[in-house]
Amino acid sequence: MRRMMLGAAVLAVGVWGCGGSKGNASNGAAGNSTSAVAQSGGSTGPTGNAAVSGVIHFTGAAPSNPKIDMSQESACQGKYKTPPTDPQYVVKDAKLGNVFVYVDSGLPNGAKYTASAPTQIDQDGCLYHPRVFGAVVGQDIVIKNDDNVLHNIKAVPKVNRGFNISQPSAGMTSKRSFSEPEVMVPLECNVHGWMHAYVGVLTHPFFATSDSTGSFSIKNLPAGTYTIKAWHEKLGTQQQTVTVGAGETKNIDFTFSGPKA
Amino acid sequence: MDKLLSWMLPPGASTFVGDIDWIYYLILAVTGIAFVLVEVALIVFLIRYRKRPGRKATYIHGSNRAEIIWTSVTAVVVVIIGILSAPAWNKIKGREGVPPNAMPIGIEAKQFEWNVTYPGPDGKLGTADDFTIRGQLHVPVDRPTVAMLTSQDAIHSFFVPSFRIKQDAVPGMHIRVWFQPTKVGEYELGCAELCGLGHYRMRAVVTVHTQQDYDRWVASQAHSVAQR
Amino acid sequence: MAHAAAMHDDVMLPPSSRAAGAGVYNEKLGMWIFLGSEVMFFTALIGTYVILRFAHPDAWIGHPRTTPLNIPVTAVNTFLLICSSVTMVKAFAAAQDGIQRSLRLWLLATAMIGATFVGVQVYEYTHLIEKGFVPSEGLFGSTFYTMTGFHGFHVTIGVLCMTYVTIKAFRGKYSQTDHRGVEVIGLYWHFVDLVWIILFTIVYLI
Amino acid sequence: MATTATDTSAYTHDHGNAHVDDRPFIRKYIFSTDHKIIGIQFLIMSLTFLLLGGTLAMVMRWQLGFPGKPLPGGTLLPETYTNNGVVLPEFYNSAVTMHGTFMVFFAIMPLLVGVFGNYLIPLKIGAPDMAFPRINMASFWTAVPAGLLMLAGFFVEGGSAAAGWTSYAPLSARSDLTGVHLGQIFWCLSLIILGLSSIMGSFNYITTVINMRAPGMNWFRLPLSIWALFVTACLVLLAIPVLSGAAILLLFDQTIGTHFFDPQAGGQPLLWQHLFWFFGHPEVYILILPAMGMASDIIANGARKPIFGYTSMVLAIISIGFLGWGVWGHHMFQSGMNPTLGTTFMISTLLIAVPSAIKTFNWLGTIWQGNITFHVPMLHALAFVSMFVIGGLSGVFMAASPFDIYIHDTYFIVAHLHYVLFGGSLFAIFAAVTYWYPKMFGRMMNPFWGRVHFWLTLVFYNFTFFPMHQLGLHGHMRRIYDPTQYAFLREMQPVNQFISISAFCLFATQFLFAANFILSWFKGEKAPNNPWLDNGLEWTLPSPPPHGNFATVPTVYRGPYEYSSPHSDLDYIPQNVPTPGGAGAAHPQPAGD
Repeated sequence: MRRMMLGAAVLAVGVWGCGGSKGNASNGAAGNSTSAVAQSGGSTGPTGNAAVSGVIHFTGAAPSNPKIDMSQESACQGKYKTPPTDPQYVVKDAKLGNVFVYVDSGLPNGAKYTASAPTQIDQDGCLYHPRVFGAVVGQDIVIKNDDNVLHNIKAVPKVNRGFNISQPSAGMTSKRSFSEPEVMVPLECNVHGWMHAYVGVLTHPFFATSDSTGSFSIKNLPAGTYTIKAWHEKLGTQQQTVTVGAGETKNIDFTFSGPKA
Repeated sequence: MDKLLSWMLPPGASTFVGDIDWIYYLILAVTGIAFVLVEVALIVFLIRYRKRPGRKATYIHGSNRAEIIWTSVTAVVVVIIGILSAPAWNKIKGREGVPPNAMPIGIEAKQFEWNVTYPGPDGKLGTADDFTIRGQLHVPVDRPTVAMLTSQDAIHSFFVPSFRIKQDAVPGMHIRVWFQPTKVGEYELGCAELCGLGHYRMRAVVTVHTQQDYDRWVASQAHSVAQR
Repeated sequence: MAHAAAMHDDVMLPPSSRAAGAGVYNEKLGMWIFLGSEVMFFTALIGTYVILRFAHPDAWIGHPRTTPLNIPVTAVNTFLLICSSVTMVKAFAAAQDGIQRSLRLWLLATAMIGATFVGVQVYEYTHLIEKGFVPSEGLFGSTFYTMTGFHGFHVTIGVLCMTYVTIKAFRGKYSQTDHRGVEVIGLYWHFVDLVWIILFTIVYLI
Repeated sequence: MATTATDTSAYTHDHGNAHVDDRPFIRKYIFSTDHKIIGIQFLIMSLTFLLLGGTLAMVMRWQLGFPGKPLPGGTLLPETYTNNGVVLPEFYNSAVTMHGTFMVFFAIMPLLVGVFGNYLIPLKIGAPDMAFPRINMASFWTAVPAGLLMLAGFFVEGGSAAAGWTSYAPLSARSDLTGVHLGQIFWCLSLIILGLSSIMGSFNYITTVINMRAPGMNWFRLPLSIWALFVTACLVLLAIPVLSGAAILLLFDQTIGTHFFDPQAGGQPLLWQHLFWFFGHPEVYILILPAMGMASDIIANGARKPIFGYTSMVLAIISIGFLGWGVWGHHMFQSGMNPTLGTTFMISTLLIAVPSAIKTFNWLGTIWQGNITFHVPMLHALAFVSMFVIGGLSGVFMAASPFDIYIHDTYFIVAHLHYVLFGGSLFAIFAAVTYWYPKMFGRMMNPFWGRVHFWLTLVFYNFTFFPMHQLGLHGHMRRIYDPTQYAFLREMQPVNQFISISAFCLFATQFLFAANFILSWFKGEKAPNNPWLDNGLEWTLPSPPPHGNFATVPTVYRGPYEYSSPHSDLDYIPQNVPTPGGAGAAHPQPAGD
């Protein structure tokens, strides 16, 4: 009885903590189509008014995402009406979400960018939101726990110094940053083995993550010729070259095909 | 309150309770007697031989007889405890101790989860119908289960207090640990070896089913696994 | 400590004629005890090597035929170190006989040979690392560098102390009656030599 | 007190101003080669670490008693330690690790071996100093940077070591598993450096005891404290290099990419445990033998009676020294090592209980028919016996390997080890510090506050650690940050809270000791040469003894425990007095009574 009451209490706190407003909690797709930095302009370094935008297409049958057994984590399970799945593939109308699109090369030599505003990743319903995002070297990444359970956040980079911290209670935030460019740095939670997120660390703010409709947009680019790369956690990386003039917006699309069965 | 400060072991639910608990009570009795004897002697001596004016302590340097007596009595008592304990140890942990009819499961510990692999309806590990479940250990009652215990990263320790069983899970090693539950119900499995930030939460639920329920559970799980 | 020495002059006669102590002067006794500690240190390293090698013979597969080690060079080096023990013995004998000239020469020879040994080891390391055989290269690399490295470190310390003793000898600080420094450094030197013979056998030859 | 001073001078030679000490301050007190100063330096260092380790214990107890409640003052700590004042698991694991490390390596071990080894050995054997005074000084000045390095872990990115004081690999070897990188490296480096310090100290002690005993001080006239320190020094000498070797291997795993303990590349996690506990079990006896020795001295003095069974006490110390090497496997019953070894280690472990039992019975024999003076050191020494009995008996439970399956890594172990290390070692340290304080500083500690501190400590100590047995019997695991995560532990939470509150009281009580220690240094009553009417050679010297100790080398005529001898009118005869005789003196009263 006591245990049940405690469970209910945890549940209540959990619901209160997330405000019940996260309608799209189950698919975990990035809500914003551009990085916070590029949009807010909270960065230094040469920028312009050119833009690159487009859509990520997906061909083939969308693989089903694995179900997550949250039965041992009632505080998280309570946030879902349908059984949660691990959003490895965010596919809707043959468009692919959670693809990290970024400028790989072509920026003026010696250009240095820093971000003044932090970017944020939430742990809500025992999943990361966003799952795929970018950060500028040195930019603070605010890590927030919206679940009233322990999460640990372990970064397993190859180039950067990793970290492994814990957030035992709801509402807790921590700040971390990476000092070297690295695409992508995986983040994971070891309390909940299914939780994965990926952060692309770049020297500049010209990156975006495709939203649930597959579209992305990289704004404030100086005029120039760029190699644009698109990365997906399961489907690898593609690249295209694009030239944009001042004030121009170029459209480029990428097409990923599903894994062969 | 009497439960909080009890010298009784909490109720158990495996055959090891019978093998282990009496050793505890035996040692409790032996050490209890020794404890009372020593502490009472100490207090009595302290009161009786406290300093009084004009008295002098007895000038003696010892007694070989006393030394021989208490050395040999202590040695005999501890050796007897050892001899009485050895069979239970061999039964529980000995390499030959695992009953041949035990149901095999695989337990892989990782920071900070217990992943249990069940043999599926065919009762054999390493076949296609195996399935793995996180954080839940389901076993049938009154039947030995043998777990092949290993770890992915740090050292963890498989500890089910109600079963009186504990075994470290060591990366790179596959250690067999067996137990036979005797009561249907839900128990807790914890990690007993410091393994990192989430050590305190490396918990799983142990559910002991009747054989029928267990088979039904296996069938339902195997079904949903096949569906994926 | 001058007054401490003075104190011993007016020692009261003990009630029993039995003198305290081990009959050995402090520095020598201390060195023997210290070597006991060193034995345990190398035992830990060698024990680790033996355990890992028995547990994972596969990590040593092909050894010694395909070994990256240059055994002939190290064999010569081993011979050098044994020679330095001989020169050490000669130096001590010279000290006992009070022959200052040969004491100095033998000490100098010992220090030089020791330095050569370290030099050859450095040469060996650089070649092995060029070949890609680094400490992180499997269990064999790990144990090899740890064991030979710590031995090399001990020889280096030995060479430094030997140099110090040699300089003192050149300044005529050792006499026929008091040459404790020579004897104590000799003990250490022979120990380090002995350890090398064991290491060479189990790491290079077996 | 003035009359006492005259009385106790019955056996004391007046040394006058035999030594004119004109060393500059820095040579006298900082880089001193005088074993007494070095002992006092170790005392100050290790009491500081004792306080630090205790503070960390309070952090742990707060979290365990009141999980999720903000630690008082916790908001002052950096955000990597606390969240709105609530202790984070990172900090808790650090506290667990550093509490153990500080207490074992930087508090209890230096308190027993560093302080009293240094201070007592030359004085009690009648030597002017250690055999190698400069190496002795180096030993202290190596221990200091080791301690600072260990402490530095708290101030670097990732925090201090967090893999437990036993640093089980691979958790300690792979920084990704803990999030601690530099802290873990500092832990290894610090212990390697401290190892050098310990080895320098120990071969010094051994040489000194073998070679520098005063005429007549043969082996069986040595006080038991010296016997214990001698055997301890042998254990340190032989055990510490094994730890150093293991720590070096671990350091290489952390830094240069070797894989001694990482199974992913063929390493063996159990190898670390074997190396660690091969050192670790002798270490356990390093932490208790000197306590036993000093308590023996004090108990014989307090009982005014020769120690009961001197020879068997010595043999027990020696046999513990030998048997201690063959029992390390009992720390690894559940580790997955060959179970056949389990039985062997069980028997050897049970047998090592015998010498401890012999010692206990001999202490009882000593107070039997004594004439017991309850001075403060005696109270602590008696508490030592009484608490050590509990710690020793609870050890039998875990020695029996089948029952160890259940209680291994539970609070039963925590209770056991604290009964040995706190109830045993620390009570003996309190006894020894109060006993030799007058000799060290020339002043008496306040006996009233000493008694208050003793009784409060005894009560709160038992309130703190005794219920831990029950927690352990209930299956409460060690080193868990929040026990309320488990349903079966939630019902034990009142016990955890009771323990925590007792622990806070216990901690607070120690400030009485600290205050008494510091204030007495400046304001304490001037100490006579021999306040406790002890037979040891150090009590024939002025308090504090001059540099170089003895103006004339003393000659020893008898053992150190000749109390209440019928050959003397007094109830004691110092070891250096040729013919027993009352010299017409009345029975002097021990101080502090």
